[in-house]
Amino acid sequence: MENAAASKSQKVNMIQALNMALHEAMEKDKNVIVFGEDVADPEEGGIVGVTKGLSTKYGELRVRSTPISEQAIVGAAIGAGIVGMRPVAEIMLMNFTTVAMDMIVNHAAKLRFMSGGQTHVPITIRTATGSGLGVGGQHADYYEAWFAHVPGLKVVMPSSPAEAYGLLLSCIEDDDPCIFVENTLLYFAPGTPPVPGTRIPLGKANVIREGNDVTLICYGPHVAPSLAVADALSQENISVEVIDLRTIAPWDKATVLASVAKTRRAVITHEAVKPFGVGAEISSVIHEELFSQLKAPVQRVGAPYSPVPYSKPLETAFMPGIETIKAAVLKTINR
Amino acid sequence: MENAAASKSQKVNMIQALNMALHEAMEKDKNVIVFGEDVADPEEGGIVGVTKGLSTKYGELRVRSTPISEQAIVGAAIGAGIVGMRPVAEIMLMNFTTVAMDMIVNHAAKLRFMSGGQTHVPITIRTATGSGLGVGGQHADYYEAWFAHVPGLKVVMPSSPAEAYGLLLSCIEDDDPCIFVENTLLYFAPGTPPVPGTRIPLGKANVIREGNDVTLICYGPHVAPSLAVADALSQENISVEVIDLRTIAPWDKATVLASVAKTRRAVITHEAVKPFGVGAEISSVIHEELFSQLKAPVQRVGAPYSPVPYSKPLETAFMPGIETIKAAVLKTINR
Amino acid sequence: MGLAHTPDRATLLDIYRKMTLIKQNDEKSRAIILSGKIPMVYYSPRGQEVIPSAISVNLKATDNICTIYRGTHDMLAKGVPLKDLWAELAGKSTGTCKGKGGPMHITHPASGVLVTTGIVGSSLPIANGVALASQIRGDGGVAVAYFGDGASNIGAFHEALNMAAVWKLPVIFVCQNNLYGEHTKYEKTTAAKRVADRADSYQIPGVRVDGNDPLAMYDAAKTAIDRARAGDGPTLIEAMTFRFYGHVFGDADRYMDDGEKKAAMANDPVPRFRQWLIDNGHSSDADLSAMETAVGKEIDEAIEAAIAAPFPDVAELRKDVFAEEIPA
Amino acid sequence: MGLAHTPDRATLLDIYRKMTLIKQNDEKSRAIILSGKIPMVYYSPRGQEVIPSAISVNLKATDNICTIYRGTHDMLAKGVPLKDLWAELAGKSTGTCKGKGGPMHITHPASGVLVTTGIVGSSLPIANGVALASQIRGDGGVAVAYFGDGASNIGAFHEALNMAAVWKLPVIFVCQNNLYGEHTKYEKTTAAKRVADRADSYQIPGVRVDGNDPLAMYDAAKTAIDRARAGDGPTLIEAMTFRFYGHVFGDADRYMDDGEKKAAMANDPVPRFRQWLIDNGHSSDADLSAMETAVGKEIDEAIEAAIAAPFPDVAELRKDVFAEEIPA
Ligand SMILES: Cc1ncc(C[n+]2csc(CCOP(=O)(O)OP(=O)(O)O)c2C)c(N)n1
Ligand SMILES: Cc1ncc(C[n+]2csc(CCOP(=O)(O)OP(=O)(O)O)c2C)c(N)n1
Ligand SMILES: [Mg+2]
Ligand SMILES: [Mg+2]
Repeated sequence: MENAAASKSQKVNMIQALNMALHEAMEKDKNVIVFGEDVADPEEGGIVGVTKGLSTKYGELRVRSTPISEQAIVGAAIGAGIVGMRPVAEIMLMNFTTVAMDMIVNHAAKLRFMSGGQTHVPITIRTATGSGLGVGGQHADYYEAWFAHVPGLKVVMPSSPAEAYGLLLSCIEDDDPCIFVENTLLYFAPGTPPVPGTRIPLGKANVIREGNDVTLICYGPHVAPSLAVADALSQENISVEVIDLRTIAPWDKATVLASVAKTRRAVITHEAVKPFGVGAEISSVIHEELFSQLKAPVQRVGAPYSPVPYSKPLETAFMPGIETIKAAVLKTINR
Repeated sequence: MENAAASKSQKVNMIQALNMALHEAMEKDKNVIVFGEDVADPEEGGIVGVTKGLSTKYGELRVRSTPISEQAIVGAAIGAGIVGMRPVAEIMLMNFTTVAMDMIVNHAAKLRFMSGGQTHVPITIRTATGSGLGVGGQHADYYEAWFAHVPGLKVVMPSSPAEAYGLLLSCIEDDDPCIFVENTLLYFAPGTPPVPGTRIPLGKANVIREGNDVTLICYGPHVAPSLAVADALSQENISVEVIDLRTIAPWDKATVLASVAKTRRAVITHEAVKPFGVGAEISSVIHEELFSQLKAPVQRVGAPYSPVPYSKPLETAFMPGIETIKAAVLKTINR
Repeated sequence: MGLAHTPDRATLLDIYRKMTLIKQNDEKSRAIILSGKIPMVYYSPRGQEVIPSAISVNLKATDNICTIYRGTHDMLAKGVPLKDLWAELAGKSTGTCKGKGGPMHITHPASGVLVTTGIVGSSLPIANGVALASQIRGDGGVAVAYFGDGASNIGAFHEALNMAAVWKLPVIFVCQNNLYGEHTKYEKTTAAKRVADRADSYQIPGVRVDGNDPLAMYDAAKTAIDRARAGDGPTLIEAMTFRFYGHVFGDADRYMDDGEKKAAMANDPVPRFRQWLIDNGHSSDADLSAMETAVGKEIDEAIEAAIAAPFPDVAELRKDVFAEEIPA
Repeated sequence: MGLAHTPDRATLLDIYRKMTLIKQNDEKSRAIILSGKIPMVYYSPRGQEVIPSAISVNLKATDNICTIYRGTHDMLAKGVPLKDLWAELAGKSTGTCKGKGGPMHITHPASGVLVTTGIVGSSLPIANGVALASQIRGDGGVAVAYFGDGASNIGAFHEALNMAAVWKLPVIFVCQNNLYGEHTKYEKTTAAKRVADRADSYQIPGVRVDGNDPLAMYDAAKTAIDRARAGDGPTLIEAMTFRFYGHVFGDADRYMDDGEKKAAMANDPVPRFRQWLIDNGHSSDADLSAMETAVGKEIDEAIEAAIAAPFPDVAELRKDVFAEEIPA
């Protein structure tokens, strides 16, 4: 899969970019260790190959396939992290973080604070999710809003191979616990290769496209459709500024507010269920800070209030796409 | 503890009111079963006595003290619920729901949908939480925003003994999974006794106090301080309408929006951490629906972005109280 | 070792009918996926036919099972109608779950398939609850939890077995040990020689049985089910078997020794049992062939009907979230 | 049964010093709570003094423990300084955790107390990680996870023991079996006769030992720690003991048979060991009394200092959430 992508005009996909980042991190710092289900090479270096080659190169002491024991996986990361390692633990899919929530929320997130700064938990939890693959109700949920509601966790979601590379390295090198959320559809999309050595700072949003009429805030798999909406609307003389949040917690208020102060209109879009999602926080803050300058209420786009359905037409209707985002943008300018 | 409260001018506290509701539910429907850690009478009917007397009256077949196994507790509730029982499962504190999140989120919430309505999960999960008792970082968190973000779960938080009684009975009789969140400080506060047989409908908010200038939306432990703020501000000729949400998911948009359409100002307050909390959703919807009618941006009150601290002065500063709520209300009227 | 229970002729043929149904259904599943006519993520149970077949003949229609993503064999053995099943796999409104659940979440209470889960380990605690209801009602029902060897290392396994043991629940825990969890070998992740040995931690019977031997499997199942029905509590059965088509259909299976798979396939339990039935005078090649043809036809009809059936309306997204429909 | 290891005189006295420290610290804790001077939720370890005392004399300062809310004895035995501990209990800025953690979350890496947790079962998976780091670095360190009997029924216990066994981690799992989890008796919730028997599920050594007998406890601890340090993997130790003051200080203890508690208290391990030391010529009443007085004085000083110390500034709420301070 990856090789095909690589040969196609030098592009790499997100699997390859993540793999590059992990190789670089392990090479650079012997405290970086990697574990999770199937991640070592005898098990094919992960179910899609993100960790391929690591155990062969760095040994099965540092790279381990684990039992199916997510609490033990995250617990091992926390314990090793406290004593100075930089574990990168994989929870295969985001729905499986539900069996490890105690470790993530009660421990990883809090130990720095509860110890008064004596210990900290420099771990990265890689996980993946996303609709569109027909996997039904238990394999495609987005819980970034949960983690963002937990003080002490950093939540990061990359939108392209190069972004994935630069953000993952920053997470691994960060001294706090990071939840790094990969998208199962983006895994296979080819993109510009990362520049080796690049880091993308956490907590900083990326203004990918400048515009004057509306600010469109997005992250992860919603970045590409947001750019497509901006493209389409530019034909109609509507100038959309697109911001990739990159880090969802702590998110970059300064960049978002500066943009909306300019455009005076905003839309926030994500694939997660809309009610009580990330969009709610961002919309609230924009209203709180810029109320009198706004020309229209901030619009939110997200999946409807339903479990992820299986049947293809339902799944398609469930996933917010270009049309939904476009309609939300148009709503802010009364069209 | 309870007897003392009862003799004091006929008042009952929330422990007693919950106990009454459970007795009534078990008496009325033999499908109601109760289990959780220490809930049977040989173990004192729960650590604060909410389930006292149930096992003696209804037998240890229907009322069971469980192992410390929250996944098994919720799993047993789900399985029994699918085949027609109405289990009331206790997870002692809300932080311990983290070890049962898979059962709650991937199963209880979704089985009705994923089965196309062939099965449903009529269970009630009682849990408790709240700061103010000096228990530190792992025993006082509020996760109602997480559960509200999960389609298929009903989330309920009572504000007084009588409310607890009427809402708990409605949860038990409801055909969907309900997360019923009790507050550890409110447990001991005496209140008007419930009228036996009363039900308080789920999904309906309660306008506890009418007013014209600002709508103050609250629930659970923030209802009493909100009323206190309304009282105090009435002295300053500010008329505050206070709404007890009662049900957080699905929340009563109609009542909230009707009130804010009248007052044109709103504040939402809760004890949970403010960022990505319940207030964000409610604030967003009010802005979306009533933007042009609002005289000021909706304000949110919640705990700061920090784990719950231990030290008393920190804990006090952490818990949003009357002063914080009052300041938020005043902010909406530019004072 | 002598067997305590032996199935009569009708039961033997019933077991075989289930096995051929599962085997043929699997073959047709893989073919239809490759044809592109019904795309789906598919966890083949091929090679594991015996286990639920020999168990289900000991279950009543009112007994319930909770199974997993790799569970088509468990569902078919328990009696989920082919038409309803295939319509669900195709995501159609006529499916068991109106197309909303899909392959990983097949539910059919009428035939006792209460839960199909995609979360490793989660079938066990839920099966406990089903058994708990039977215990409280005294209705004599039993519940079966199916799961894999990999699941025996997750917390829910431990909590469920302990609770079932303490409460003497009428539940049977059936670990289908196919030697792998996704790409990882049993020994690399499991500190117990046998999953069955873990029963000792809960003072309940634990038996390892050749899950590809219908007679041994029948015996172990009947012993456990009788015991549960009699109120004597749970049993852990570890049924040894093998997956012929890797974790998920389409896997390259590079993590597996080629010989291992070849040997297992050479020892295919379905033709083996077929031959045994003939050799032991329970049936004839002609009779079995007729049965197989009938079964194959039934599957083909179900697939055709599924393809022809309508997709659900998008309004379904607002239904079955709660008892009450979500307002548009 | 003969013991493989016996402590020398200095070690015996060290064990006793830890025990008297824990006992006196508990007495003074209960008194200060009742006085209202330092209010706190307190889980008394009184009666369980021997366990961490006999273990800790086998640990280096660089070895680490992960313990639980009922863990003051574990902390003191491992060497957390009294002044830092008491200031934390009082919520003061001079506490181990600047007052931010409190009694349930005492942390003091300098003495090897890495985690104190309020979540049942969570000390085990984290201790694994600490041991994993030692294994990777080859630094010879070992980690100890303390937990209660009730914790042996939660999922994390199972996952942690299996992973530790598969990876041969240098970790010792110490179950302090005080016969109760909160108000519930061991037998009512635990399907195993002994927690130690559950080690078989992971093919690691499991020993039940009289946790109130310093010699037996020392022997079991040294065997397990030596084994872990040698790279031979984990051990599960079940140390039998009793809580003198119920689950949380203030409990009415109505769930307990009165005789049960009285009998345990009559068999108080601290005076018993004291007498044994004298009877066996390891020390004299006078010497031990002097030690006890010195220890008591140290505790009193720590309490006084804690009361006098300042509370943390509320700006602390914005610190230690992340490495970077949260903007005001
Ligand atoms: C909690 C959880 N973790 C991880 C996964 C991903 N996953 C799906 S199947 C599987 C392997 C399960 O192996 P086993 O239990 O042996 O069952 P088998 O597939 O072999 O039938 C894994 C790890 C999951 N579904 N749930
Ligand atoms: C996951 C979880 N569930 C429930 C609790 C509440 N709880 C605190 S201590 C305790 C009893 C623990 O018993 P045991 O493990 O025997 O330890 P002991 O207190 O006897 O030392 C319980 C149920 C908790 N802290 N964490
Ligand atoms: Mg398997
Ligand atoms: Mg105990």
